[in-house]
Amino acid sequence: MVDLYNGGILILGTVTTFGLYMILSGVDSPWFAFAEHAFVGTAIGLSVVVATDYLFRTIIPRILSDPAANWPTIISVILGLMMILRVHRDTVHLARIPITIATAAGIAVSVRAEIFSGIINQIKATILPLMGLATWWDFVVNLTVVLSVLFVFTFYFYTTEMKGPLQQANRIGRYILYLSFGVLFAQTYMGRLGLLLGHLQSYIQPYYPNGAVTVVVVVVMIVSTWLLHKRYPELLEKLTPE
Amino acid sequence: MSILRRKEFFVVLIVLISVFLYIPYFFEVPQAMTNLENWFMDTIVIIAAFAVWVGFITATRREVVRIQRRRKGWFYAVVILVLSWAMVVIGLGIGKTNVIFEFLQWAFVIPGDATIYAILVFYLTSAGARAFRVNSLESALLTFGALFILLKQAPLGEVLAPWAGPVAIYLQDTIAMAATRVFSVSLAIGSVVLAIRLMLGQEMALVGLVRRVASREEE
Amino acid sequence: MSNIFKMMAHIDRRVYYAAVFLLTALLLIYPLGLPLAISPEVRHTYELVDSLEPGDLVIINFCLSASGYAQLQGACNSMIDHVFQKEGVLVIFTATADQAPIMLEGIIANNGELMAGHSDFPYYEINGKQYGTDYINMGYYPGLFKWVASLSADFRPALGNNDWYGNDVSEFFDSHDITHARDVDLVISFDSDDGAGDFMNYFFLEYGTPVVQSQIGVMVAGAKVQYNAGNYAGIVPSIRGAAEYQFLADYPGYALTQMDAFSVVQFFLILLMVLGNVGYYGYTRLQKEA
Amino acid sequence: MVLHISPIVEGKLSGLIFFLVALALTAYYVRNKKVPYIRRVPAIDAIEEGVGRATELGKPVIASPGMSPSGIGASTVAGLSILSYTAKLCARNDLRLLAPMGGSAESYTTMELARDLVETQYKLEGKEAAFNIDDMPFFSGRQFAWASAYCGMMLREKPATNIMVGVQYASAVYISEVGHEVGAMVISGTTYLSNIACLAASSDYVMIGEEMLAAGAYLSRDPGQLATIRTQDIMKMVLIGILVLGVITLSFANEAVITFLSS
Repeated sequence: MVDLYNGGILILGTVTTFGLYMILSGVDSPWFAFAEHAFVGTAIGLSVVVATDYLFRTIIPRILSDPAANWPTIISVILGLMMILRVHRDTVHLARIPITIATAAGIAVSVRAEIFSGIINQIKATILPLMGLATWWDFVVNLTVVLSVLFVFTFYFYTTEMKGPLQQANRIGRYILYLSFGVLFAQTYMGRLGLLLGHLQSYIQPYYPNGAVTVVVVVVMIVSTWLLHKRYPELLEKLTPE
Repeated sequence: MSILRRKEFFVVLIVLISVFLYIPYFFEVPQAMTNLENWFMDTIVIIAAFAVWVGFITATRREVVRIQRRRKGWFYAVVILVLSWAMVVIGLGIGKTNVIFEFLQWAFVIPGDATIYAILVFYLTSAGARAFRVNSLESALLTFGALFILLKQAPLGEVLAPWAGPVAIYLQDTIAMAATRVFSVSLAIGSVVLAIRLMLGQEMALVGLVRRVASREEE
Repeated sequence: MSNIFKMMAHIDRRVYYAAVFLLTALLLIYPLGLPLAISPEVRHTYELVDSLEPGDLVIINFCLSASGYAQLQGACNSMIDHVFQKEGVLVIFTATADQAPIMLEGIIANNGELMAGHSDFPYYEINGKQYGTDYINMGYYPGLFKWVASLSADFRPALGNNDWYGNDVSEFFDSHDITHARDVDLVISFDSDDGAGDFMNYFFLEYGTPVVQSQIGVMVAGAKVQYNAGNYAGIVPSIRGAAEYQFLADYPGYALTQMDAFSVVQFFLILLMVLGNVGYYGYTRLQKEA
Repeated sequence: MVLHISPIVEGKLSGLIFFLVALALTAYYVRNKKVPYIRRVPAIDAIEEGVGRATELGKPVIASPGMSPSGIGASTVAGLSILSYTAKLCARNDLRLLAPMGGSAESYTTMELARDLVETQYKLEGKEAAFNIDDMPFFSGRQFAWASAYCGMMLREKPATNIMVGVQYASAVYISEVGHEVGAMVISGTTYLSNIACLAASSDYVMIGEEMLAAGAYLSRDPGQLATIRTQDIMKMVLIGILVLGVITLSFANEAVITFLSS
């Protein structure tokens, strides 16, 4: 028999999974509300535990090991605590300091590396030779990349009047963008489909007991929702969140 | 402590932080400055860890209000409160490898997250069926771009339509890659300019300061 | 005749949803076993991992939530199993997504067995590698790119001395003389958020450390740009890449069995595109002209 | 062969020059306050049309500055500017503005800012009483818990317009499709490239990547921000110049530009 721990996970997991899938039907159901709120609740708790655990596991031991040498980390913890002052109306302005540090330092740290990975290396990789190439296909590929980059770039000018050749280039850039959207849509579809397959697999295989339990739970959910809609509409009304 | 309410204090703070983070990155600097840079990077990680509690406290406050006022479906608020506090009490109190803590993750968090991500293939199917109407040059390009990639991606496609492969690779590795590249380059330029404007004290809205302080003085 | 076109142009959304559900469920239970071609990027990544030498230090980072894991399960298991087959290679597991630690435990339990005299995590042995001597699991760190930046600048303090279970693992670092970010020889990141991008910014650009990313479908286009520019040493794109890597590493299960459903449902979308257009030209345009 | 000038870290010279050029341009524009011409992004008209539609139908507007997974980045700032502008329009037309906050562990800071900015807009329109913080609830730090609560809110409130601009990943299409289901006009904008293709198919208006940053600046009408867009355009011209020069020289087997970019 399926033991309580895995059985519980299978049943509650099925309730959460198919409860949330009920949004597809467009029919409001208490199962969706329960699944949504159970997911939101546990998710909040997990984020808090995992972040706080980092503090106790890495930061507090570092301070305790040698408080004198690690006084800067103590200041960091004080700044972190000040963040929580945001919760109360009249200590809000004190929370402004950690918010400012987090914002300014966060942007500086990310931007200074992006100059290289996002701009310099990308332009360097687009500088491709158009002569002295091994095959004509290399020439076609290099030419397409260079021209596509130049045309799409014209699509990203916001302070120049779009007249004459710039307007033609802008239109070609727009067509290239739409072609790329088609390619990106298909890639995204591939990804999402992989998710559905991966997730459903754990509830369908092996057929017994997983598939069987899943089918039973889903039938119970559908029948109960149908009953609520048909026989007890006022109970359904009470069960749907505001 | 009225200085904490003045905008200039934060402008100076931002300029100092930016300078102390850009210079050590581009120039060889004495060890003291590198230590300060490392401290800033450590601090923003610690602040991020504490910021989680702000959300947790406000979420708890909101659910308690929902229960006190007996708003419709208030018992769902009880579900959120019970589960989030159970996770925190068990997770921090007993330990994050505790059986109940892991049970709640496997039962609610993981199926919830996986389901909603997976649900998108249904929405993409309906959006795709709706969007791929060939009624203009743009929608034709959109449709054929998607068609070739779908044929190449699916192993069945390689069997039934081998001709789609090379065309798809050409579209994917030259045109789509070029458009993606320009897209991320112009985005990176936007971020660089924003960071510089912040350093020059021009983006005070980032810390929600500008009008708020002004309007408070009017009161 | 025209109402057939009308029907084709206005199929109720829920018909699509039901069809996708049925196709997926059936083909997962009864896979057809269609052939699979290997793309050059995945082969190159496989060879890169295969070229690991004794003494190399690999960071395996999980920036992956449950939904991403459902898609990259094949890649996670086959790539980790492959790295752990490499003689003398050291591994540090880290996570920058808060859901990842519990799934990493699932992968370790799936690919390893409990070490002698131990009854619980983290003491698992995978392909002969022992916990604490050959590999350690440092668990979750908040802050995304901010933590990766501090890891690159100040390696040991950013990691701390306690692993995810609170054991002091400083002995692992000291015995293998791991002190600076330069000691890392390869970073593999399983991403549903851009973990590898952070490691590229702060490990590849700083020290030239090769970074490999296995990413979900949405991120494939962006990853190809970085791979083409040489910023990523290798990529394993989405479920298709996972199936290919599994095939190369002849690792059974997961992505390979999902390939048939993967094929047929994509053909279903192509069918919808055709039906939609036939319906459109047969009915809606006539409607407009009439 | 790579140029290396002593105090500058090796391999960082080209990036430093790029950074200094950007700094000089930005400082120049900040000082002399000349407001450059800026092209109007169609999606901004859509926001006004969307709020107008909500006024006619007497239904609320739902808007979000995205999930801000890495705190206040460029896209979140644009998302907040657009949320601010939407709040101003809603306050002016006495419309209820719903703004579901959350979506990532880092979105707590954004939540504070968003509430600040929206409250300030209601104050500036003299309608402080109309601001209701409960309409800006926090739906957890998880993308999909937030997304499903966002959709639950739309299913219940049936908004006329859904304006979702900022950093958002896979959940964007989910919210956009549910928006369609409740009959809302969907205006979206993201810098997450692969999502734009899906949003282009699924929503009525989509701001393509950096267009959103331009929209944020355009809406704020702030000379400094408009100068920013001008600075970015000039830097793109510089990059195009380097690119064309590089391709020409490399075609004649001269690697000067590549060497410069690698130093």
